[in-house]
Amino acid sequence: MRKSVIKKLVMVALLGLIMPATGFAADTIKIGVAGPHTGDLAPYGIPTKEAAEMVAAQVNAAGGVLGMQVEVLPMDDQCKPEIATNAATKLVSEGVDVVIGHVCSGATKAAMGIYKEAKIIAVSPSATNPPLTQSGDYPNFYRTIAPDDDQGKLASDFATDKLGAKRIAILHDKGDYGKGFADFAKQFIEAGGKAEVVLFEGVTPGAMDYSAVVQKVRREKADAVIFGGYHPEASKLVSQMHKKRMKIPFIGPDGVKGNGFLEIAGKDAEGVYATGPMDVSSYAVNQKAKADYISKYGKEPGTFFDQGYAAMQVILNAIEVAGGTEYAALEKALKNSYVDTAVGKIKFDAKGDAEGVGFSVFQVQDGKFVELK
Amino acid sequence: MVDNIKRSLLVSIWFVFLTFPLMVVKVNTLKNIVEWRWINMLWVAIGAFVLSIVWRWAMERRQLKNKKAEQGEEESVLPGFGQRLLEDPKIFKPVLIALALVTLVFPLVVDIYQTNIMVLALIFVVLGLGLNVTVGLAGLLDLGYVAFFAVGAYTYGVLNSFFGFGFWISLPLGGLMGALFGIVLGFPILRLRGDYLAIVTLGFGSIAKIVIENWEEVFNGAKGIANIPRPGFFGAEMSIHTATTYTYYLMILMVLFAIFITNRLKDSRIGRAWMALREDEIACVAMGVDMARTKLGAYAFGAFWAGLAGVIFASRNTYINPNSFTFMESALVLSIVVMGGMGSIIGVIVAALVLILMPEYLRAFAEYRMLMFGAVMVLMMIFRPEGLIANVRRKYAGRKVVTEDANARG
Amino acid sequence: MEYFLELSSSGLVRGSIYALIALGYTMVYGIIQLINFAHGEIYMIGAFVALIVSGVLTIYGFSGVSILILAGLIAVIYAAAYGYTLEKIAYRPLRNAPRLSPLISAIGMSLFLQNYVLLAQTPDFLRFPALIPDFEFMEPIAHIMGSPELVILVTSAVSRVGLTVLIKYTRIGKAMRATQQDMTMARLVGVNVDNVISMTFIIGSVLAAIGGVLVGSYIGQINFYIGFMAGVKAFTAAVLGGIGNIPGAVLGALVLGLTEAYAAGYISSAYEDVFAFGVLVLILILRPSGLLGKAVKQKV
Amino acid sequence: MLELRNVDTYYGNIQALKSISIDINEGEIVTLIGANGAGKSTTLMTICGVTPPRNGEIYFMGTPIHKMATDKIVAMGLVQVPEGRRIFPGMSVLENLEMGTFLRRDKSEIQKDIDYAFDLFPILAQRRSQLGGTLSGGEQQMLAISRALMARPRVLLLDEPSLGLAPLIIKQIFEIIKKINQEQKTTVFLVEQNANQALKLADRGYVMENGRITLTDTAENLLDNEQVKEAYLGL
Repeated sequence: MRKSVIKKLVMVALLGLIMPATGFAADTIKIGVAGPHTGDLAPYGIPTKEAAEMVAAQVNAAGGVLGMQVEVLPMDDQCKPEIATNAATKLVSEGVDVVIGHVCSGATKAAMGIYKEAKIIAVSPSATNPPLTQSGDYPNFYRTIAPDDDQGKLASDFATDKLGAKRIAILHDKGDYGKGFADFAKQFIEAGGKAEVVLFEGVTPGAMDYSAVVQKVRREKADAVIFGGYHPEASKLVSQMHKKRMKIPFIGPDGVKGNGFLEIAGKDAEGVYATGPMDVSSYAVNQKAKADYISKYGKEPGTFFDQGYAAMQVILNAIEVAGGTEYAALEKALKNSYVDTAVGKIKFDAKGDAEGVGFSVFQVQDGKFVELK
Repeated sequence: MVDNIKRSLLVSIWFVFLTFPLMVVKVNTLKNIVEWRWINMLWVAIGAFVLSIVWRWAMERRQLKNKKAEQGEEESVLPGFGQRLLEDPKIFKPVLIALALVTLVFPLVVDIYQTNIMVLALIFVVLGLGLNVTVGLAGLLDLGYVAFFAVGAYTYGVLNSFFGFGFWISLPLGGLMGALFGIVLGFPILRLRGDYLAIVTLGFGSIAKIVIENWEEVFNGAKGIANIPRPGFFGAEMSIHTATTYTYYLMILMVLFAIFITNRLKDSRIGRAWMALREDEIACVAMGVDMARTKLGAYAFGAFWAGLAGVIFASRNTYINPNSFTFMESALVLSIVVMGGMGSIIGVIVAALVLILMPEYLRAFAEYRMLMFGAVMVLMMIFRPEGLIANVRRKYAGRKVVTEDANARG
Repeated sequence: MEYFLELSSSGLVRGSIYALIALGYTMVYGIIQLINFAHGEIYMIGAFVALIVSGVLTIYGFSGVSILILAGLIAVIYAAAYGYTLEKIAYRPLRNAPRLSPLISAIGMSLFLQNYVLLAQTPDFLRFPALIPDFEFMEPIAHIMGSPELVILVTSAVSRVGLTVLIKYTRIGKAMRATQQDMTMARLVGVNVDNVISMTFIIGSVLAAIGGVLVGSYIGQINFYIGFMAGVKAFTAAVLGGIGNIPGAVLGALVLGLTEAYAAGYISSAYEDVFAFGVLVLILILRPSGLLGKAVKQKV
Repeated sequence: MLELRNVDTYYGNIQALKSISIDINEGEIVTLIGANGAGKSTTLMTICGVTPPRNGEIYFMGTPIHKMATDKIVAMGLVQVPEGRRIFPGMSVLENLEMGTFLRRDKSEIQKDIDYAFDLFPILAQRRSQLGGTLSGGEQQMLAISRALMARPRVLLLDEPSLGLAPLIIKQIFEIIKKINQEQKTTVFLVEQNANQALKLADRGYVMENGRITLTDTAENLLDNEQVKEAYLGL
């Protein structure tokens, strides 16, 4: 019994080797959009999906790209590696030409190998983990957002140079994004030698409150807090710092800089700093994208909307420039032609990071994030 | 009939009331307007009305069935397809052969996606079979089973990234590590019973995740461990497609192996001790069964399979992070065991395939999938508590449980 | 010393909320030996209803305390209705089923309710208005304990006293105790056990909803997922104190809250859950039936 | 007054009662004797609706009660003192008595009845605030009977009141039962293994074997019946 199975196995292995690569459908351009669309992380994935669908609808109404209609295939990965590989193989077997995603860095890492082998380019709106581009493991990976190390450096420089902080508490949400950012901030502060990291600690997302850790920040006499994580935890922290009558500056990453934070933190948001992609709200493309979204959904777009929108734009542009969806041509197009997108005028460098996307520091003033020059 | 409609109308009104604030009202704090979604109210009203009628009809049927079962008429009325399938060799053999054939050619006729999710489903089959030992046979409710799964996955991940261990060395090590942790975690909770056990194991599950998350030096924390190699085949270079197909056959072998072992064990000395433990712990100890060893054995054995499955899981994803090891996964595996029919091997397999594959094929309903998943769990318990495919021995065991319960209350 | 006080205050606040939820677990468990996994979801729904009601009222020009009272009241009514319906649908048909069936049903219901709220409302976090006003007199010690914390402690304590009175002296309370001690005998003295069980779910849900409204107002944000972790913790608290035992649940909740606060404050907040569950394991090893639980009589 | 007609009761698929018929008239003391496991307790639980019959009818004062919920049956005046007393262990003696009045609303009368119970069993008055679980077996039996009396039963169903008690206490309890029957005009249905005592107390008796009623007669005749003597009286 077992022998024959092994024999068959070998046969199968051989068969698999000579099987042809996935075929392409010619009449439409299929773009997979992978990210968390259900579950508790859905708020980070759905705006990108909505952005991609909006762009596709507009492009299709205008006749499509190269005369072909654009089809968006949303695929849920719940930010879990095992579901992400399912989603990735599903997209591959449905013959997508390009993928927008994934949203979480972890899910992205799990999925990239599959795209790499299928020679599919993936453009993530939000996976900021540096090794994704810097390790060289994922040559088919691009992102319309800058990596965490840029941000960590900016945040720590801002805290030490502009705010003059000497004792800095760094908190994070233990997630790959938040922890990554916090790690870089710590590294740069320690390297800079201008300030001391007096507290470096993770908080548990979903914990009932953070008052104990806030008290700890007070005890360490920190004069600034740098937080790595997303806006729900950030607003919880800020609001509890206010409740405990603490008035030290709070600096968050781009996961904080968004309307979600302003809405949830309300009055407590006032004065909070956040690093984030440079202010592009004066860009016509960005303004139009937002206006379109608001007229369609009746609310402000969510996190990573701009980046998702931009990812869709660079992809469609590259397809147009390359005259098709052939891998090498697309790669060349992505790396060589500047595109006007919702996050500014960008093209990609050799590693896949976007050039032209940079970070600035923002501060909440009168209920709005204002870029500090 | 009129009465039925009247009552359904009342139910419908009740649900309209119940869902009103959440379904109809939506406050937009940004624009300071209230969105009244009256149409939802209509849907709720209609839905609740129809469901109420169906519900009552199903309840009546259930009662009728129970009554018949009580009177011992079950056999004559409904031997059950599952039952026949297991007992009648005329049906059993061809079905088995057909099944074997489908299993063998499956990855050759479908695309990589299907194979890939089937591998995941098979991993959960093994997990289900493992937990089936702990919960189904020995009756030890474990809500933190995923911890052992994580132990397996991280054994491979860590050994590979630090020492370059390959899949084939890590596989048994992962299983052993799982079993080891099963024993270690089993010790403090030997004395606990029932629901206490549930909450403590749930705690262990969470602790495992937190430790992985925070112990960066070893587990790489939330960043996870990337570039884990897929299973090798004498050093042959394989494309993902081939590797997936290969993993698929590997999983089939493993499932067969798990079935073989658990089946043998079920009829062994220790297997009977487990079942005795499940039925009545005190009597069991009085009969001279070493409770500590038996319980630890059940834990270790269940955890062993979780460890093995974890190694394959890591190699399939090539990347692991703590997100894959949450309470949801524990609940999922437990649902597989319970829905499959406690103690029933075929039931567990079917349930694992249904529960893992259903969400994949219902991607169209992605948004509603978890909602339906929850509803199915409730409905299954109410209308088909014996699981999808009842254990062959279950007829006897089931009654035993009922009367015992009656005694305990009465 | 001040730091210790600060942590104690934060632990007590947390513990008070856990206590409100844990009471529901422990009462239900005491009567029908069921871990009502969906109980955390009732807490979440209570918070959501309060949020929606206060949103609507704000838009229609109500203000201040009137919103707090109305929103709280409606939230409590709805939570009670959900608790009642939950029992009728998911647990009553399983009254005589093997132990695991209602547990699975409860896990299913928990998933269902989470996703129901997610779909009916939103997966995003929502801002919960600060319904509790700031009192002047708390200002000097606001860094240790502010007004919302005080209100939480007081409300939780008052609710607990109310529950104790209800259970000790009212007809329904006596019926509940009788049912818990001997269900068949309770029926034989004329207690309608079905009603008592429904009532238990209703009372537990009311307490959970009070907790939900308080937490929402204190933390300032809610989403559909807040019930799960709170529920697990509250259940841990109930087991810690000896499940089925009402004073035990309160004690367990306070112990758990303080443990978490001290662990976060003196060791690391990244590991606070490890300590929470660690204390549970430790206590169960030393006292397998919880802090105040009586040794379980085993029927042979 | 209470009438069982061809009642079948099942536990799962095990038939515990096999077409039994029993009649009890107002004011009588009727006893049901039989060996362990004959189905005596099941008969009482079936009457009270705890284990409802699958077939057959039960009438109480002309009303069919075999489909009623237990609390409704109790409200009609059928009150049981179950096997093993089943005192609420976490409640005081007084609270246990108050549980007996659960369905009554007449506050002033309740106090009188509680005093009457303390009259019957003075020891209970002494123990009034002690927890039920801490009482001795005899005290528990007294409390159980008193608790049942609190509901002002029309028919008092007693399940093995003598079980596990010292002979002196058994005697005392049986005297009280007689007293209740005479003073309160309460009909009594007494289930007993202790056939000798029971038949001496009762007006009529039924003999139960393996879920069937095998014999019925006046208590005197049954005491003289050879079969009964041999099987249940140990003579």
